[in-house]
Amino acid sequence: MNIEGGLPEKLEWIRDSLEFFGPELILFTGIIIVLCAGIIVPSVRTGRSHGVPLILALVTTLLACALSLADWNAQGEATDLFGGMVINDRFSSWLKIVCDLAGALTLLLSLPSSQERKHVSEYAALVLGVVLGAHFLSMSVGMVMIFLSLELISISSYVLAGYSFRQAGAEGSLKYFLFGTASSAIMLYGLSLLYGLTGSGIIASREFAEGLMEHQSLLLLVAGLLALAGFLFKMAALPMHLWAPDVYEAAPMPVVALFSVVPKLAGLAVLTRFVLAVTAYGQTAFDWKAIVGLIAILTITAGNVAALRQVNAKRMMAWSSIAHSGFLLIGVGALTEQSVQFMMFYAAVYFVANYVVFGYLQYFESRGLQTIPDFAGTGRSDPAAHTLLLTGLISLTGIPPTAGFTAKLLIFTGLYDAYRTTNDPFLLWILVPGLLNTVISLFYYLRIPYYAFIRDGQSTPVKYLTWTNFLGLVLVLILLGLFFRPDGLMGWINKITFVL
Amino acid sequence: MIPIEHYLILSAMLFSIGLMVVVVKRNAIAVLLGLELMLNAANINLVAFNLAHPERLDGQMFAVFVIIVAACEAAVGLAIILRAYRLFHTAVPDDISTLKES
Amino acid sequence: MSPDADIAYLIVAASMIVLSAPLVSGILSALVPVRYSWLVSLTASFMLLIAVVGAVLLAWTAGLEQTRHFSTEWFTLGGSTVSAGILIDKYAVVMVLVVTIVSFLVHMYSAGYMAGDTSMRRYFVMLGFFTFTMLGIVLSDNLLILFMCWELVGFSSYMLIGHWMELPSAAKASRKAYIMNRVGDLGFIAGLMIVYRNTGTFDITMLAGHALQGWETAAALCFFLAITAKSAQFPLLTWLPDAMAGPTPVSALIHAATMVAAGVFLLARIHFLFPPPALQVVAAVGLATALTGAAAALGHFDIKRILAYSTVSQLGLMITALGMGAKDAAMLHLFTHAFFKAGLFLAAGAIIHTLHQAQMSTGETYDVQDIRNLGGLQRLMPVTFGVFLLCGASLSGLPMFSGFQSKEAILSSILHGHNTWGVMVAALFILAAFLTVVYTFRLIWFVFINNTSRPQWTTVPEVPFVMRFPMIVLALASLWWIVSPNPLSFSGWFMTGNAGALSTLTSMAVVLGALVFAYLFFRKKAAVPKVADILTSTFYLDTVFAVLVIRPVGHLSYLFSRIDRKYIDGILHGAAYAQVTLAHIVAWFDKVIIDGLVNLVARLAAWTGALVRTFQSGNIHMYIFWAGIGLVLLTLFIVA
Amino acid sequence: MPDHILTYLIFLPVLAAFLALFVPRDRAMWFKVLNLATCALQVILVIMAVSRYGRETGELRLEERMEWFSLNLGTWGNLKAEYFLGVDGLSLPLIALSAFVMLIAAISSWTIVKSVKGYFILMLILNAAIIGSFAALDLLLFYLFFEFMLLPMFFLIGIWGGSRREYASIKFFLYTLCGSILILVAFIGLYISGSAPGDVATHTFNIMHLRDAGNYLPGSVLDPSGGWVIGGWPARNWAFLLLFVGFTIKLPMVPFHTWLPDAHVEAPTPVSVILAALLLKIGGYGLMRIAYPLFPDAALSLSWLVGLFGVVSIIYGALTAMASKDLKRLIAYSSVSHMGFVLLGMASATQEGVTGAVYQMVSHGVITTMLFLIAGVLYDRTSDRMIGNYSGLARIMPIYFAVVLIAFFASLGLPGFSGFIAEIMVFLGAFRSEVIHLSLAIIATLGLALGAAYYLWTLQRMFFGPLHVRGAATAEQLVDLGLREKTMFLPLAAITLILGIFPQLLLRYVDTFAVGFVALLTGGS
Amino acid sequence: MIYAFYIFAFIAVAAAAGIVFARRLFHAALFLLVSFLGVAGIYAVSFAEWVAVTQILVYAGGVVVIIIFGIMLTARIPGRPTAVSNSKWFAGTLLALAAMGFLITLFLSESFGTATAPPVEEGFTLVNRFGIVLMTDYLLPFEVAGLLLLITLVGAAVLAATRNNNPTS
Repeated sequence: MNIEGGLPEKLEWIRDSLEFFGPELILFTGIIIVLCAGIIVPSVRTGRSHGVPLILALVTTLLACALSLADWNAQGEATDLFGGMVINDRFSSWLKIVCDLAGALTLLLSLPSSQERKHVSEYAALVLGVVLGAHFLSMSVGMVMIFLSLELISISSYVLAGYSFRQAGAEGSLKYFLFGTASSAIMLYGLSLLYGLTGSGIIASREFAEGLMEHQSLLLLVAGLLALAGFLFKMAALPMHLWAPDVYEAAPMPVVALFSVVPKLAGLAVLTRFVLAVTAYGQTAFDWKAIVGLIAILTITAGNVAALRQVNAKRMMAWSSIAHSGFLLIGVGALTEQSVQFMMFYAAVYFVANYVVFGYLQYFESRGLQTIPDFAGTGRSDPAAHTLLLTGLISLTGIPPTAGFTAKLLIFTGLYDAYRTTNDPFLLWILVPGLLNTVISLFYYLRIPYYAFIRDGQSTPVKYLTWTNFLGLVLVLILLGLFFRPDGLMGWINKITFVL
Repeated sequence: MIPIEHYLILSAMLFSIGLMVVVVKRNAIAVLLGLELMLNAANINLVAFNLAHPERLDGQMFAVFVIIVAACEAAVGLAIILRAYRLFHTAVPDDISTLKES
Repeated sequence: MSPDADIAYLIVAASMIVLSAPLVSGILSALVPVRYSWLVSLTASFMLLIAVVGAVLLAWTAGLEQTRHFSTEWFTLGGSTVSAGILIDKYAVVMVLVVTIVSFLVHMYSAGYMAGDTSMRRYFVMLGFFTFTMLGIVLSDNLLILFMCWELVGFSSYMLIGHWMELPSAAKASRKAYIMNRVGDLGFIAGLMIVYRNTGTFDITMLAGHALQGWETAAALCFFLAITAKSAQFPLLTWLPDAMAGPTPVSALIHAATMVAAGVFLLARIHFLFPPPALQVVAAVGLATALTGAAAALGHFDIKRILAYSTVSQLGLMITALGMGAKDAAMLHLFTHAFFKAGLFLAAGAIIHTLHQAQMSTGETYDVQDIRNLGGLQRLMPVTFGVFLLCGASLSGLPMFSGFQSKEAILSSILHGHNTWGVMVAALFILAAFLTVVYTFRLIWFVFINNTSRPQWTTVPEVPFVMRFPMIVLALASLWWIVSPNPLSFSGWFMTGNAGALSTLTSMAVVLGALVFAYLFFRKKAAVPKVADILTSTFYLDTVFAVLVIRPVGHLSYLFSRIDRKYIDGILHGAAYAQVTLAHIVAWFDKVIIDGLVNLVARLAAWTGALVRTFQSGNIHMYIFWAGIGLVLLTLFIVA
Repeated sequence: MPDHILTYLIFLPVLAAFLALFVPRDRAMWFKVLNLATCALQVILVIMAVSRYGRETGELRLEERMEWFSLNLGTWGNLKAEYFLGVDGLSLPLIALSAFVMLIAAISSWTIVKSVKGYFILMLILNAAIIGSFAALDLLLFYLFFEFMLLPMFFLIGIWGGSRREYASIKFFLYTLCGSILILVAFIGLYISGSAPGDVATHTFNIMHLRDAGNYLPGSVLDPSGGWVIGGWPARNWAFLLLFVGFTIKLPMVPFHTWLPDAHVEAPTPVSVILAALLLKIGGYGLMRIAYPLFPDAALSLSWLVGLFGVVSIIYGALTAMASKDLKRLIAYSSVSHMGFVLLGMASATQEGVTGAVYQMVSHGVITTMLFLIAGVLYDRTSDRMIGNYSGLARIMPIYFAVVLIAFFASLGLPGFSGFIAEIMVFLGAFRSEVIHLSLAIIATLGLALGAAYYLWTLQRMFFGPLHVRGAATAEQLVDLGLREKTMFLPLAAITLILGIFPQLLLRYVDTFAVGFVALLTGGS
Repeated sequence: MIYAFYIFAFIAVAAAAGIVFARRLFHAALFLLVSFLGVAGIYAVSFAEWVAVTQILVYAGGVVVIIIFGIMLTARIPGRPTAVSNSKWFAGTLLALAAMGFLITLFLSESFGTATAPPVEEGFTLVNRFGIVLMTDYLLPFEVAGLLLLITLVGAAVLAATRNNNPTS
């Protein structure tokens, strides 16, 4: 092969690729700026104007979001960049938008509690790091990129998990680190085997698919599962979910909110691409959809039943987020174009509802309510906050009149539709317990309102017009609006033409 | 040339040993050692497979990046372990389990 | 307009008066304020008087010859419409007369009897309401409305039996009566449904045309179940004696004259629905009831119970007649029976009332209804005695009394067929008549003649006029002339035909013989010294009678009363207990099994949750270990 | 306001609830008056609606229809949901009943003291949800209102309930949510296989469209002509079964009824009134509006099952009522028994039966309101509902006794009260129906005797006999009805009486509906 | 050369096994170092000089040193044994044997291509080619790796810099 031969056009497409990297570049510069702000501005170091880095990071995420939006509108079809290392399509743009908004909300949530937090600028930088890693991960199809961006997210998360500088935080990040490294090693092993089997480091490439065609063996299955393990770890899905409860319990609330959305969605994106790749246009010997479906249903069930008896609110939400990653996986299990679109819708709704809940959990935590029994009787004194929280929880459950219902309806519709087209009874077997799980989930979701409203307890009245209530109200209105008029958002999502 | 299967068997051994170390050793640093072993096993795979597909250097590239990442992980991991050690006066995760199902 | 048309107007108007007057009386009594509750008796009696006038007008205009039918649309079901209307024929007219007159008299009597009762208003409300619904039964042309009124009379009888709520006996009796009737009503409903299923209509006049293909006997027996309950036929008769816990005028009106006769009336009205086999069942039941009732009446000592049993047996006779197809005769007996039995009850009520007063003055307590405590009242209460005597005579069917004529009518029409079945029935019928005479005589003997008089009874007064007047009217109404001018023949304004001399003579002989026997027997039993020696001459006769008749009858009566008390009630109670226990079992099932399943599901979920959470040991090594194991298991599962 | 009368009916309470948000929480009287005014206004609106409706029609009136949203499902058409309201002979009486009962409940809520604001806001929301679910003709809209009832009810029982309120509320919620999930599954299947007339691409929730078999995609899951077969059984039967179970949990039907007694016993009086009088009706309404018309074939082939469960409910409910010691629990079980008649009438698939079923729903709505108010009266006085603790009350509370008499005898189907008409019609239908066996009807008649038994026994134990009061209560507490209570009872008694004597007043509306219903069933088979 | 492979392989595995059985943590780290070197040797004999060099530099020179620092820091506290105790032998061996047997059987059942040396044009060494590929095809991963290092730096700094005045709070 001739090396100089390829060189000019390689430089050519590198230059072309760069213009699709607006959001990522913004985030990168954001990280630098925030760090420099932390170093240069003395008042940040002394902790007096702690808000500054957060505001800067917030602006950065919003800019990134705007840019992602821009190239959402710009490009219609998928374009692969950097020699196919990454793909930029509407699928990834959508996830980028959601992740940016999630990052922004996280920073917003961390504003009130930032004064008792040290190293605010590093904190902001790490949050941006997570978001940036999510950006890369949602785009990447090259194994190297997958691995690197996954590690980018992981390493930032390890540090963030311990950001409440307490014993619990240290323990959480330690566990997170050990588990995460192990799972990434496992994934790496799987990826290496896949590379060996196909001879291509890019899962979207043609020779990857051909290589799969040649080796439809058990080893391929094992390799795929090992690789899958890493993604499942990011999504906190079975069997790689074990870290989630402990870490969630340990981490500060905004970080937990971030964990429950951004790495999950990024992992979901890469998992979707991966499953689509290994199914190799449906010619594979193994029913990867069924595997994902199985994992999904196990995850849903495990998450829901385990959440039933939780005492700590954060821990309960951890299990709930596990269950929800199961619901998201259903979209992958069906793996039709609609189902992926519905999955995106679900992701958006889940993101909003989750932030409502975590926002209020932080609000109540600041008032000293840690465990669920602490909430007893607080609903009487603070009905506004609790009603908004209740709406968020109901949306997570999936009951009208909240968008959660629409999202679940659509997810199951997608499944049903897949069942209709590919007459695969397995999908039906996912459908039924999936629906039953909704009932189970209601129990723990309603426990906080139950304690707050029905159980008696002493509580002091508080004023309604708070910053949190305003934020919550906005998000709740979004949830309600998405129930009453989902067609706007859905029509938008319909533009996602999902190909590798 | 050495058949690729031999590389693979070697990597499998290292991987399993690493896994064993991870599970068996109580000290966090020892666990870290095991993890490093597992990463190495993956690297061996990559390099070996690159022999099978020699026209591009993907495998070796990948291996290099893995090494870098491994270094990063080691750094952060040790930092974390040291924090935990400072707070708990032990580096044995089993003694550090305040977070568990109530 | 044609004369027929305005006759029709008159008839409808009259029947409207008849129907509305009692209802108005009930409503008025409800509206009267508590302080003026004495007003109630006046208004109520007055409205009933109007009703009587209306009834007379109705009888005069409608006459007995042709049947008239007026109906209007009530509601529509899909295509078909359910109509409501009045059907007036001979029986309806007769019943209207009976009901209004007796009801009026009882109202009047109650004015005295219930004076000073705290809940007098409720009493009169219910009395008026009862009369209204009873007239509804009589006049309605439509089985559905008839059934509605049928249940409503049950309701008002429930309220009136339980009028004295403080008495547990009253409460129990009322509930028992209502539930037994309800059981009968199930039969009625079933019958209704069968009729509707096959004909699609409730209108009695239209039913005559249709045929219930294959369902005749079933429908007939269903209806007959209802009749059995309402008219206290065997075996559903035990509620009637208990119902005597209610005020005596109520017993007179409802449980002697009218309501219990409703069954007989219904049977006469839908007689055409009854095929021969069903009719034989009817006759058999009727006879059984007649004998049981009569024998039981012989065994009892409570005056009202005895009368109640006699009512039962008389109703049995009517049913028997209907079973033998003698509609007119049965209705005639109903007509006569209403008057003399009401008279008997009112007289008994008078005695009870008076003696209660006496007890209040002297403050001693004994059961005034127990005939063994009574005796020698004929001097103290001559009017009552006279009334009792006349009505009793009519009941036992002495010649010159209406009872004689109606029974003779029945007997003759039973024998009309000249077949063995008829003869058998007739024989038993005669036995029943015989027993009737005996217990009636016994009753009168014990209450009035047999002298165990107490000293303080010299103060016992005769009842006031307002109570005396109805008794006298009823006594006169139990004479022959209300049936026909000829004291020995039943063919009069109501029905024609003449009994064979044979039947007339037999009945006469039976009655008189029974009378003589009873006299001799009870005279001795009463141990009146100065007649003892006369008895010695007929000693053997006495013993023979005693051995051959009295003892068996005594035992039989005892046995029958035992059967009533123990077995039939026992069965009912047993059923009730069984029901309640079943209910408890069901409740337990409810609590344990069904809730249990739900809780089981919950526990299952909790258990799985615990299982999942056991992996959360907080131990990172184990996390990694389990993750690895999980992956391996997943692989194995997929491969396998 | 020519044609939006239903919208006004539904959203008036919502508006009121919104206003109530801004009333300071210590102004108890304001909330009560607001609620009362809202309900009164609704009654007026209902009267207007009835007058608009006219009498002669069988089909929908007062329709309001606009597109809600339509989602693009990519290659697979798009999903269309409508804001579609309308009333016919079935829903009009029920809406009228709802408005009326809500008014009564508003009066009866006067005694609420605990956190009044939340209570009345929840009541108003519940009100809107109930009327909405009676008026909605779009499956998704219906489901929205249907679910919307759960949470207010949950909190109304859970916060203002009695001693075991937590258990009761959770149980209620569990049951009804399971039911609604089953219903949801069927709905998904329906809109997946149904389509708007004309364009196949549009998947609709419109009940009226899903009614006729022509609108189903050929070969789709629930296609009436050649739908799928799952587990050796037509998918349509499965779907019908799902709907059946889902709605009969609400009805409630044995064996899905055990939430009812607990919920009733624990709930405060107005809430249990609404629960019994209206929420149970939504189960029957759902069966008649959705399950039967959309699956006539399955309904006919399974009507033996429906009838069987109906009869079982009748007998079982009556027996259990007989065994229960708590007055309110007894009444609750009597509801189970009475709603069994609705099932039986429906199952008979005859003119009489269907009419009777609807009639029974309305009349039970009125009568059970009286019954629960009666239990509430006693509970307000002495906070003790044990039957065994009372005796001879008739002497000291004569008016109360009169009311109890009316209510009990109306409930056990005494002629002259609405219950009698309903039950007799159900029996007429059951006896002449071809689809269910005669024996069912005959067994069902036993229910009447049992009903008489437990009511009369209760009367005898509580009101007859010598007066004494056991337990915590004292005879001094037992004062007779006050003016407010009389004003609650009077209209109720009047209505059951009027409906019992002049059934045509209601049949005028129900009859035409029943004609169409039966035609749909028998035509659909 | 073939023997070299097996020798190195033996060294790597033996050293790895040594880690398992090492009593003291410090020895384990040294075993790791040996194992790394063995692996590096394997790279060297299979046409991956660059990787081998990186391995030696980064792992042997970097990681192991860090780890040993870590061991020192955690061992320095008096009264605490530096001996590393083992637990869950059964679980560990079970998992390890399961994984090993599984993988090896699978590997033996599968056929991979034959190993061939990567082609090199004249005038270029493998390292040149490596560099060019790194700067063109792998430009993005290269940058991301830099970013990763930055983040690591920040994170490690944060973790190291915080002195906790009150551990329990």
